[in-house]
Amino acid sequence: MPAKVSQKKNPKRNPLGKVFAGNIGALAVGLKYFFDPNRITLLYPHEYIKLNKGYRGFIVLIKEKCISCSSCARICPAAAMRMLSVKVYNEKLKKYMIKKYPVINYNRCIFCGLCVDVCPTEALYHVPYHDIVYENMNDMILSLEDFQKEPENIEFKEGIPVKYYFDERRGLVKTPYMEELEKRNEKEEKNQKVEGEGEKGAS
Amino acid sequence: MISLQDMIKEALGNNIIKIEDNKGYIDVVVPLEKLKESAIKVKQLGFDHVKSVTAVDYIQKKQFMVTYHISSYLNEELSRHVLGLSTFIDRDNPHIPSLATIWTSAEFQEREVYEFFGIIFDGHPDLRLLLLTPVVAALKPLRKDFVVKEDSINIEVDYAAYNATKWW
Amino acid sequence: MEAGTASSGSGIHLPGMEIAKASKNRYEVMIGPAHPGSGHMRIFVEVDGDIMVKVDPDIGFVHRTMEKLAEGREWIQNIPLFERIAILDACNITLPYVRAVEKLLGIEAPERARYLRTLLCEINRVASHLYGMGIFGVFLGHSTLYMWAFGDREVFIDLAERLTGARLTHTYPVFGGVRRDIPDDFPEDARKATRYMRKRLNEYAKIFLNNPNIRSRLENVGVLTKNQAAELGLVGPNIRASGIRYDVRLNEPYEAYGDVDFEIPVFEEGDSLARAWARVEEVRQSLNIIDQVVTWLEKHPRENFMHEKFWKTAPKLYKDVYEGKISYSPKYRIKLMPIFASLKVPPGKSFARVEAGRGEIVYYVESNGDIFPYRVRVVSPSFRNVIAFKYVMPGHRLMDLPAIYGSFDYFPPAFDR
Amino acid sequence: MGSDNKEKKEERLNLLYGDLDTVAKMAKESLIKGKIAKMVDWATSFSLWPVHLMTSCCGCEIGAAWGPRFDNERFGSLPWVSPRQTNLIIVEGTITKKMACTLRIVWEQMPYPKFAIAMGSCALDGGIFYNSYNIVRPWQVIPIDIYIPGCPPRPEAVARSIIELQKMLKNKSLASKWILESKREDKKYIIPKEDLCGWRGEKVDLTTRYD
Amino acid sequence: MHMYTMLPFFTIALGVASIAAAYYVVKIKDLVYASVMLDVLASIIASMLALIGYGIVAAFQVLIYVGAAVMFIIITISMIGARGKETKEPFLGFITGTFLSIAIIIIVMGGGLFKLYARPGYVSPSQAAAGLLSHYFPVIVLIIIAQAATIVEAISISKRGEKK
Amino acid sequence: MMALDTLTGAVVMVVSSVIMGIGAYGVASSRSLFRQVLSIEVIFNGLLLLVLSLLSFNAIAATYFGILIISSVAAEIIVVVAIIVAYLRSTGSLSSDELEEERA
Amino acid sequence: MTFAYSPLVLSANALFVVPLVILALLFAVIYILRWILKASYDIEKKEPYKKIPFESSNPPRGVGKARVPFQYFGYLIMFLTVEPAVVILTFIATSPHTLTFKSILFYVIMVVIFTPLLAYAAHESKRIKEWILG
Amino acid sequence: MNPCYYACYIVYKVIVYDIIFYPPVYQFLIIPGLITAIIIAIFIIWFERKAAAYVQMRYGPWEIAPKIGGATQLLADLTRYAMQEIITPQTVDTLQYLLAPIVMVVLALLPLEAVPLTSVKPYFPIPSGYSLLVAVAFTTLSPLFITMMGWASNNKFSITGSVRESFMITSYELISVLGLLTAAAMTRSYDLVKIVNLQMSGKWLGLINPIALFVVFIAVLMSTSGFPFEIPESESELVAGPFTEYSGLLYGLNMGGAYIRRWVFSILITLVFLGGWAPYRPTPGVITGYLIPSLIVSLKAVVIMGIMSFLRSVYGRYRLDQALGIAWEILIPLALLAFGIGLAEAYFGII
Ligand code: SF4
Ligand code: SF4
Ligand code: SF4
Repeated sequence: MPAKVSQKKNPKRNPLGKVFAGNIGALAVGLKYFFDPNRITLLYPHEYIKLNKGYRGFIVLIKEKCISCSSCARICPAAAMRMLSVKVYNEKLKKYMIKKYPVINYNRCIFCGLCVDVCPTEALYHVPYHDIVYENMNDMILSLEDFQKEPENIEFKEGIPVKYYFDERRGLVKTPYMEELEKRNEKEEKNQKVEGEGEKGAS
Repeated sequence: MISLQDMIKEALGNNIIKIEDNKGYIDVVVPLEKLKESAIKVKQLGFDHVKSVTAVDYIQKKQFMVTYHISSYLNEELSRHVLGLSTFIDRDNPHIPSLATIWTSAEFQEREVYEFFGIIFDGHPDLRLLLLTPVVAALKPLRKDFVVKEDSINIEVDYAAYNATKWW
Repeated sequence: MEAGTASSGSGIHLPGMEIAKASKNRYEVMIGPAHPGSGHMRIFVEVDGDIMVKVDPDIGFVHRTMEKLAEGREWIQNIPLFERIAILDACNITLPYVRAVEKLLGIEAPERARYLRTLLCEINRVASHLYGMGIFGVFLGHSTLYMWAFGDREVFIDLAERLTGARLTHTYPVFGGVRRDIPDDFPEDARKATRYMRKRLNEYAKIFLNNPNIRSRLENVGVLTKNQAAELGLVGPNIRASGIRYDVRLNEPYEAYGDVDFEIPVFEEGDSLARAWARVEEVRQSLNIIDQVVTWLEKHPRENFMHEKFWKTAPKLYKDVYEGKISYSPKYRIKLMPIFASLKVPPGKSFARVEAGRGEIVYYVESNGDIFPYRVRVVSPSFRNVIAFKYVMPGHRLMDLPAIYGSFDYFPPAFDR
Repeated sequence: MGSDNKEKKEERLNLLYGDLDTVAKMAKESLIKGKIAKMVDWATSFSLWPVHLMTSCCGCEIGAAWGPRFDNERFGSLPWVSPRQTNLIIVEGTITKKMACTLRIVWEQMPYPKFAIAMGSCALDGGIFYNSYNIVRPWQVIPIDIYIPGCPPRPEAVARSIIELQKMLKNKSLASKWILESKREDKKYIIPKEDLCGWRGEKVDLTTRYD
Repeated sequence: MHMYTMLPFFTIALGVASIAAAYYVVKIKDLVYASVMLDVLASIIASMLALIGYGIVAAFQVLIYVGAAVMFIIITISMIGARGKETKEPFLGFITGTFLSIAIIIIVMGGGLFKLYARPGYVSPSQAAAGLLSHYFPVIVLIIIAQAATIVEAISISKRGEKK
Repeated sequence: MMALDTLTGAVVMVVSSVIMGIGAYGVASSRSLFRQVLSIEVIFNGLLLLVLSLLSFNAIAATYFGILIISSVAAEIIVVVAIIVAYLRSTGSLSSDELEEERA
Repeated sequence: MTFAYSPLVLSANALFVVPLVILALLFAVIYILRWILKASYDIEKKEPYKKIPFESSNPPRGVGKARVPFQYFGYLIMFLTVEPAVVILTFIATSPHTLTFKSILFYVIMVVIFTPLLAYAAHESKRIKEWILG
Repeated sequence: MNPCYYACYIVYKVIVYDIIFYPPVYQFLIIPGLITAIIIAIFIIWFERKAAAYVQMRYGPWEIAPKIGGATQLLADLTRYAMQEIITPQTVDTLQYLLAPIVMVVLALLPLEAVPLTSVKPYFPIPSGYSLLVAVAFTTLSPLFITMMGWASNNKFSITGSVRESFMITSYELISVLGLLTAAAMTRSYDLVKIVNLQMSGKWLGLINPIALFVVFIAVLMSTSGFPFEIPESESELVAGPFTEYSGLLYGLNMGGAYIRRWVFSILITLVFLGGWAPYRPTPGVITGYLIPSLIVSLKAVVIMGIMSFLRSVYGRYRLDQALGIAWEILIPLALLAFGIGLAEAYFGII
């Protein structure tokens, strides 16, 4: 079915209706939302959105999987990823070899994910968070070691995770993300236990 | 029902140097002197606006190609097609008659081509710089002899000597 | 004011063509870059009293030289590059480039990919129209509309994020297909979102478009007749508000638009209000399309959203990735073959157009068989709309400037490229 | 002769202003200390008003960041129109050569104490446009306090940057120190190397008036 | 202390202020500020009127004269940009001014006119309105008509009309 | 009581005459039309004060007089300013010298 | 009551003394703040654009004090003519109840006279093309 | 009697009767005056932002004091303003530039000196039988200085803004004068005490003549650039109108200035149309005769300001000529009509 054209006109109103109905309608809608605010605000540092797995956040390298094929660096549109020559001790040949590994510069990275998608061995992956800020530009040029670590997740420390789901009446509605919270609680309990035992042991 | 190509052939007569059906549009090449005349004829056919004014720098041939991609809004039959009206001009002395007097919609685009390639549109009502500052426009950035350098993908240093500040 | 001669041939009259009478008390006001009423551009306005007599848009504050950079970048790297023209309409903006290159490569995306592209295009169109309406609201001092539009835009951004993994810069269509398939719970969410949005549009009309205050600002302001709009070569809802029946989706259906059922709203008046209404109606139609496309996607099997040529060469790992068996990988993501990193495109010229949110976007791509394009020419919708400022605004009052500006839904980075 | 006089005048002015500066500084020191300094820092941190300077496409996310879902007005920060009443500048992405001059002027026209955030990879190292001939890096034009990577960064990241700035303000008491010292001492004072749009040589005729 | 003992002191203070304001009206270079000073002068005059017993007139002075008439002048000047050469002839002006004021002072003081002033009794607004309505009805109607005529007159004078 | 009133009256009258003198100075010395209008207004203010203080024996009549004269002065200002605007429009200048030249 | 409560002193205090004191205080505060919070002289020298007028952050062109909108001058004229009439009307309306009929009569006369003229004036003022100065 | 006690008593008397509750000081500075006005302005601006946030599906200022909904937000803003540099650009006329906002604020408060806030005789700052006329007259003084601010700033946006402001003056002043003085037609008096006392029986003038109340309400919105008429400071083409060049505390004053004027008008509306301190009847004494009625009046005025603030979230802004047109074609006829109705009601003895 191809598209059709539908001829339309600006809705017309008689002057009296324009003044009264228009104003009253606008005020009524305003008042409705004033008394029944449909808030969708995320209280950011106290809550954070638990992003889906597919979110293209910061990138982490799994060094073991990397085969030094340079695809990621070649496809990177911002030249944010570059190959760094590293001397690696080869167990089999028992000698040092020069191997290339990618490093990333977040000053340039545009989080397009092309490098992750193109890597033939899935040596790169995204972590689903994207809210880190820096005071210094040099901190954003990662060394090979840093590139293998997941960046510190500050929001996790400060807030509880929430999820937004769609609702017909209210659009986006947020709820605490229970699974994540439970997981965290378990972890904390474990930690406490471990600490407690440690204390006991110490005493 | 005659095809568009025939229609244009008929209208422009022997002004045409070359006409070909490119991917997505019909390309008509006319000589520089006949550009304005053909433009008026094409406009009478019902092509009422310019979609894009493009120049391409063929640095080996020492030529610029200037293309006007034109189409129609008011004529629904023509609006399915895009016509490319091209002409070749000399690279050393880039002058071309302006079509902004025929299609108002070409006005800003010609200004843009002017600042990026240094092609001068004779008879343009208001030929000024549009996007660039004078300093940058002096480089004529879209010509092929102005090259921007891409960064290489390798850092050719040992890891021990890797220095973050050296990146830029 | 030599502009008077500009269209002597056409015989169509626009206020900006009038040669302004020399008046002693011209007053030049700059609606400049650091200014809420302008954003990323500067408008030199000469007012005589309260009437604008000469308007000269001075643009290029966001000119980031994309056409030049594209000549030094590989074919695939240009997709994220051109996306930055208008990141709020990312899929629509990159689609014609992808289509032009596909034409050169001689391939066409499989059906499922075409539907997926249509889906994202429409989501983006809704988001882009909502953005435009929000900004329009701010221009008229109506902050509530801004907030509402941006709040409801989040719904569609969230949809897009679930689909592609990024809020705005999706880089979704690639040559021969798309990068991801829809997640499992997507259709249900999308339907809820469209139902919600349809309800909200009525409230928008109540608080904004039918609000007598706003109506009086917009009615009979910035009127463009059919012929004038055609002469200026404007695009998108702006011409459809003037009564021109032109929409690339109608005249040259691409992707899945030939198969879905929708209407193209065309208004008669051609004033700012009609332009605003045209956008609202278009959002309605986009919601219809989203519903249909989602239903189609649900019914059809999940395969073949990459061109055969690439899909067949995929080794096992790629299927693992697609099925999400790797712990940190999302489901239904496909991997790009390393060939993408050094793709060579056969020589030739091609031309593609697509109806983006703000109007028609046109790419002209020329290749000489290298791994870089030889020349890429982009004409973005805002680029073709900006000329309207010069010719429509004169003759109006200074306070009409935001009303006209906003009604054209102009996005400066899209102009400057 | 004339230039001599000018120099002398300048010198005298310098002397005079130097004295006045020290006196003003003493007055400030006696006024702003202890509780009041803390109060100033607190107030400034909860009243970071970004000036409305849309430089590039990151502006979309700024819109979202002050929109209802991420509502940065919760932190007391309200986008404002005129630089004279603001104290924060968020560089939203690419700064082109044409825009650089504007950025600098906006920065100069803001009253002390003021802060800057660079948003988006374009504002850090050019991002995808790193080799473009028409862009400048904003940190070459104004001193930047906080950088946000991403293209565009998520609105949460913008919120995070404001939170970080608030923390910095409170921990390092930037605002009160700035008032005391009349300038930032922890940041280098930046004067753009390039003559951005001829703004240093340009002579502005402001004296003509109609009589 | 009876309150009216203070009357002359207030009068003197206000008088000095009003003379200063009048001086500035004539002297300040920028015409907008000069007319703002006229506004100040008129308000001081209003308070002097209130002081010598014409409260209602003072209120009218503030409402009509200060709030509207002088405002009108200020707005007009600030719109027109207050151009125009200002050739001063201070000598002529000085002679005229001194002559006028001395003449009036001589008439008033020498003729003993100043003795005429006696503090008027309190006039309540409704009493005054009643008088106006019952005795001067035609006069006020005439004034209204005159005002109305002024609209047409002023508009037809000051608009540009069809000619270019 | 009486003496105080007389003193007040004297002060008011002297002040008003001085104000009128200043106004006259302004009218005579300046050639700028708007300045002349302003000076005339100064004279008017002085006059109002003088007349009302002289009329104090009949408070109600003086009140009427004040109200009516203030209203009519407002009307007069409109007409004068309108004339000045018309004059400015035709000659492009605001100086009364040219007015005289035109007359001559 | 005390001396301060005598009507003349009360009004003098209310109209002059208290407002003037507040004015002076505010002015002093502003002036001192302006001086204290000034950036140091050498920074001001390096920031030449700080003290130029704001013009959307462009290098300024032209002057501010020039001729500006004149188009609505007609409304100004209407305002100044109607205001005295209206004030007289309200003044008349305070007459005692016995004279109400006469004041209504006056009101009617005024409305009758002013309505057509105001309509005319508003109509004229709306035709903004005729109000351009110069 | 203990002399020490006596001295204390005298000091107390002086402080209470000659300083705090001395009518000019009290009314200008304390209860409806400067201090209350600033507090109310702070509260109302916060409320305005908060109400807008409610309608706009978000929280508004919150993080600063989460427990009370961020109510201290404006304190932070004020402090921040006060501690920012006050830039005086080269081209301004410095003295006028500094003086204009201050004079504006002081003059804006002047009408409060003319109104009685109690029916107990000694507490009238300006004892007169035509206090309504005087108060209305004083309200016409302060807008002039907004115009002057723009002129002193010598900036294109400021001057255009100030000219717009002056046109707005022409449109609202007449309406507010006519609307407020309708009360005089209905009660046959300019005396506010009398007007309020007449309303003690529950016949509030606003209920008897709602058109007049409506008209004045709109005029106040116009005069203080409230939302449908936020034209002089319209940010989308004139950056901040007359206030563009102002920074630091001076801008704080300006921002407060509009709210202070709105506050003063609200007090006037309360007194004239909404029964003033009714149903409370003041009795002699500082607390019962002066403090309580002024508090009642303030409370009513706050409600009016809240309603005005709410409109921000529903309306955009009109064009200048539309606002003028509305004023002259709809509101002034309405105001005249309201006046006629008032006269008729007085004639038929409804009041
Ligand atoms: S995400 Fe994109 S920009 Fe970033 S490193 Fe990967 S390819 Fe480069
Ligand atoms: S593409 Fe993957 S395997 Fe190849 S170099 Fe990059 S990270 Fe290593
Ligand atoms: S960082 Fe990305 S989104 Fe931001 S301005 Fe640059 S290209 Fe645009």
